[in-house]
Amino acid sequence: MAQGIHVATTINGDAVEYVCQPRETLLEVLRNRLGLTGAKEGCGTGDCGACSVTLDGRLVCSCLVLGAEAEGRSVTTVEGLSTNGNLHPLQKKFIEHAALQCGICTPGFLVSAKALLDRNPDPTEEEIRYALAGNLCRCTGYDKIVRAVDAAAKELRSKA
Amino acid sequence: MNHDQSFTNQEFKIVGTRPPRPDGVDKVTGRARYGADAFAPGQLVGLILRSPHAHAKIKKIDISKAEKLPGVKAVITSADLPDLTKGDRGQLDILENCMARGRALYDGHAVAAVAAVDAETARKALQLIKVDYQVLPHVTDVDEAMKDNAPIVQPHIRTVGVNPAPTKASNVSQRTEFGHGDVEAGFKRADVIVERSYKTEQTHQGYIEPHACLASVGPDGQGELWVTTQGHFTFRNQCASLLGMDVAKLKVTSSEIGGGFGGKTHVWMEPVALALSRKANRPVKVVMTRDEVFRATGPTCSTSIDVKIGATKDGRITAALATLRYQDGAFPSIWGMLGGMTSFACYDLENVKAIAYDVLVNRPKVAAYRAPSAPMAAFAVESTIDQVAAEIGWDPVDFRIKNAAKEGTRASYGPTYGPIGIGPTLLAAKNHPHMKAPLRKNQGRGMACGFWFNFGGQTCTDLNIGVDGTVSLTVGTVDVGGSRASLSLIAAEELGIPYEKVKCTVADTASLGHNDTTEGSRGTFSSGMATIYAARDAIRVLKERAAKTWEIDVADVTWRNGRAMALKAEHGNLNELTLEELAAASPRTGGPIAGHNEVVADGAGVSFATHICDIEVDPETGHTKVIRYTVIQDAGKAIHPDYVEGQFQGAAAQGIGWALNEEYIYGKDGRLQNPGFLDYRIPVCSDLPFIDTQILEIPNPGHPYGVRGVGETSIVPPLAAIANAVSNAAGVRLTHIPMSPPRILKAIKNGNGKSHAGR
Amino acid sequence: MIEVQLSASLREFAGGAASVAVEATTVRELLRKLVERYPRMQKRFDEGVAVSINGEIFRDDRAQRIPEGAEVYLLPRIPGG
Amino acid sequence: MQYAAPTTVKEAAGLLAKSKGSAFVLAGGTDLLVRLKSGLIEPDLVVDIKRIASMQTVTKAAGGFKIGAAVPCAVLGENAALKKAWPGVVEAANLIGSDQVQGRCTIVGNLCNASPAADSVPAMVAAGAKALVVGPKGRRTIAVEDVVVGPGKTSLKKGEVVEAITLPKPAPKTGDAYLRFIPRTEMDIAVVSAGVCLTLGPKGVVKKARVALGAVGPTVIVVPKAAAAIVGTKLDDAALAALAKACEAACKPIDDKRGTIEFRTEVAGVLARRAAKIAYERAGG
Repeated sequence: MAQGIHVATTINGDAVEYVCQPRETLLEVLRNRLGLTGAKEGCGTGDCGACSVTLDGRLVCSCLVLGAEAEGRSVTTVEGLSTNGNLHPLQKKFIEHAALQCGICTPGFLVSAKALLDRNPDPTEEEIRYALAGNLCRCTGYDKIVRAVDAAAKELRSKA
Repeated sequence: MNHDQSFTNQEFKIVGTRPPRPDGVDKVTGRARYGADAFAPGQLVGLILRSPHAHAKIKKIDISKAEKLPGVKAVITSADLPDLTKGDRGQLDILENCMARGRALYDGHAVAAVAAVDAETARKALQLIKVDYQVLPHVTDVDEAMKDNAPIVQPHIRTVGVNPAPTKASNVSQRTEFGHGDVEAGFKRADVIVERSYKTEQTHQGYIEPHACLASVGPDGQGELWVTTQGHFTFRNQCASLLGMDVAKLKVTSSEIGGGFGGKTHVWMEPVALALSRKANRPVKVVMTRDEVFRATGPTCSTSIDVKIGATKDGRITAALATLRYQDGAFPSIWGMLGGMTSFACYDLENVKAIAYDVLVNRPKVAAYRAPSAPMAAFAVESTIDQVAAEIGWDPVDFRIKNAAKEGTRASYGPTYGPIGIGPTLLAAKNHPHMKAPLRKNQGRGMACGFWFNFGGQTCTDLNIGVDGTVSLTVGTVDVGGSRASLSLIAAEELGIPYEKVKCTVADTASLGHNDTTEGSRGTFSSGMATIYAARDAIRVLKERAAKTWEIDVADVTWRNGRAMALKAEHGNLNELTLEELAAASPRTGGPIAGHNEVVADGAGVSFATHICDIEVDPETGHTKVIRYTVIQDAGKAIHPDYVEGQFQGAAAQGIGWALNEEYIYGKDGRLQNPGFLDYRIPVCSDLPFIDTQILEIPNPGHPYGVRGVGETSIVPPLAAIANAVSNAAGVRLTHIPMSPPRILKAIKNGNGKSHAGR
Repeated sequence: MIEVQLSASLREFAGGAASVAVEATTVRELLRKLVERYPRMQKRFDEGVAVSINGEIFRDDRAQRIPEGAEVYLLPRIPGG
Repeated sequence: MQYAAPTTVKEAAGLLAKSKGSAFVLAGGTDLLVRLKSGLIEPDLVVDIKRIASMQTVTKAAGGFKIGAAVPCAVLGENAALKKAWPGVVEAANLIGSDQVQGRCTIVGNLCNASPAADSVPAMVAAGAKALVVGPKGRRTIAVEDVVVGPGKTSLKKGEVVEAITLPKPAPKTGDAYLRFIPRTEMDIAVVSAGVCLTLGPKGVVKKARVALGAVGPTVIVVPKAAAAIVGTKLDDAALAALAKACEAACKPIDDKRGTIEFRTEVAGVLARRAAKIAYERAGG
């Protein structure tokens, strides 16, 4: 077996160290080595977005990032969305608007939606739909998800 | 069962509101645990080796090298899953689908499995298993499979339902027939007859969560299974019987489920995981890749259907005939029969006949997919209905209204309907603003109806009242889309307490009596029914405790708004007792207060929907865009309207994907060419508009609140509604699903089929 | 006495008859008497059968009472998604 | 498998040159990791180039633009000057995959993956982009269309790596555009695509043009006859029809799960026509 690689990185603001195999993806490291199972594997090929996280602030599929690549970077997962005990407005609106049914895609949608609102606080419906096109949902037809993101954007703007 | 028939015009205080779901926070924070999110001390990684051939004899499997690899703890083949089915062919088919027995019947069929200390070792072990295949001729197309010279998939199959009974093996497992009247006579009376053939390609449920489980079996024969499933009690029974375990000694816990849509009603690799664990004597976690999910689990049928419908100029259908050919994959089933039963269920027909064939091919075993078999039949029938309407110059909605089934209509599958919702959904469609909205160039409007049976089944519910008066509701039906919220609403309604006081939990198989799988839109219908009776059972106890406290006759006690009240004037001095007070006193009035109910929740009402959609077609490329979509469906009674709408919207979206771009593509070699979300194209967010919904409430006499299942029906109309819209937009009739751009462009070029545009 | 309508897939076991008269007051009694008369029906019943009584489909409740003169229809048991 | 993350181009080329067995360059990884996962490749060495500073920048010089091999496509979309100069190339780059993929994928990776359906390649070819190749024998510059020699095959020699892509400073009155056909609105691989770049002379007459088609042959196809069909015209309907006809004639597609020969051929002409119109408008015509 190939030699393990030591990685020092930051996850959800905390300094984290781990040893992973060269082949191991960031998603596998998060789920199997660090117990952060919020990111899900729906496809393993970057087509479903269920494993979405941000890497140095950029939205990525953690199934298409090697664990070794996280060295010295900063990773944010769905577990990092709530701050000091409070749900992020996106999380609140997803519940209020019944924007989830089975919920397996929800963590990925929340991370993607946050990345969208961070760079575009006032997106149109079309901008929301295209920004979320990398996240597959098979339950909702996306209707209530788009409404929830729009509602969260409004709330965030009103606070800003 | 007999219900208090006062269900009509019931006044509800809590049912019908839209509170947040109890599992919401867990699911937006990543805390909710799904199939792949479990861990057990010492757990191993299980991987499955699958056949690359569509059809092959397995001459030899050499696992010796894999077994010798350091870190490998178990390697199994069918030899480790002996046949304990005592001649039950159906059970043996399930076992053989989990692990090939001497022959591989489709690309992706499991042939061996390993359990190792980590994924890398397991991966290497799979590469060390040597399988000696003798490749056999294969067939994957349903029409090809019915030909005399077709390769035979299951040599033991003799077609059932034909006289005289055949002696020769065939890929046709059964022929069934439904209907009444005399269709030939009916066609003679018709002014117009439209006869047309249709094809639909195979689609997958496409749940985002791959199958996953964590199995643990000890040498004492006791086991536990954590699994993503729609029916953990069914999984327990099936796994126990396939592995020769005692049902009571196998505890199955249903994880949060990441979508099922019928695909998680069947066992796939769970018995394999248990067998690996038994051999390794360590917990084994098996998580399928997306590739495995597509190649080896749950697709629905591809079909080939002929429909012939005759009508008089005054808009009455005189006869309807359908011949349906459904492929069930490599194992016999009844999906074609279901297509036959549902095909004409929306209409009031004097002369109707549906002949259905179930056909075997070298494809994965077909699983239920949301209103299984109905969408394809509806596509063929509703497309033909539109063409007949056009031929006689009738508006398609008016034509359907004129011929719609109603209370007292004899259904095409036999029985006579009670109160049903097809007429009201059609009227709602006729009056919907969507119908009058203007269309632009290259846009077309289509509509269609759909039917699904729905059913109930075995259900068991516990309701326990805590000392503080809060209520823990324990159910056994898996929550696939918000049922815990709906069931909490029902318990709160019955007890007369706030929704927030109820916590609903899905119990494991050791904590509650048997519950049938969450399928057939039964979750909220049947567990709702059991919850109502469990709550009423608890209220009976609460009244007894109040009577004891007051030292009066329990007959003088009533329950209203969460309180016990003494009825007679002579008791006027007695203060009401709240649930909280009775709960707090319970240790001294007879102990814990609980209600229970075990029921066979029969009486599920049939369900109907009508959909309207506008599609724009690019005539130069065949590209389609869904401009507007409206779902109208009868819910009987909407318990939590948000999640009823959610079911409507989700089902419509799946139908849209099926109609336009989703399809299994097999190569000449019989291998699946698109086992991934890149080329198996389910709709993405930017593909869809908002999906408008209209909930109709025609109460179901079979349920105390009038509830009808809502989960499945709305996947039935979209194929046809979109086909009618595309045909109206493109000016040519599309008869092959999915209507992918190459098919649409070709149809436009060939100008095939007469245009029925003009709406 | 009730007249039981048979779906086409069951008729072959009843010599092609579309319906048969049976003296029965519950679903259990009805199915038992049909098998007494047509033993080959047992296999189909084992595979799954549902009974429609006046349009309401019963899949499991064998104790369900059948009112005199009710419309009774034997159907295959239906799976769902 | 070994993983290496060198910090200089020299080091990277050295590792690749010295490696025994199969070695792969990891840029965005959106293709490489998929192939790794599916078992299509069993690398002995993966060289991650994202730690090499010079490969992570987009630089604008008098001669034009230099886009480092490790620059994610999302960054190209955020570069106003590049977008203004080569909107077609940037659009093409931004069409690759989802926002998640955009955060990782690179045009050099898109090129070296050598898929006939690569989105950015027809646009780069139309724009006259060049690839800077570094290897044991030093540096060389080749036209983008000379990098890919067949599906999955490049002309790069062992130890060679594409360091950057260069785009010239567009001549006055130049416009480019790229269109692809996909069944959905996002997330699909191009079934057929067309890149057009044209430069106008006086009175809006097309002076120079380059037309490239994707997914209709083993590599991206440059179609001089299509360019000739519009040069000297104001892109009137007859010229557009001739352009489409020339494109259809140049197609050598296959039937596969994504499309048919018939469909690809037909739509190639349609897309080239539509792309030409956009490019013409952008050129100020």
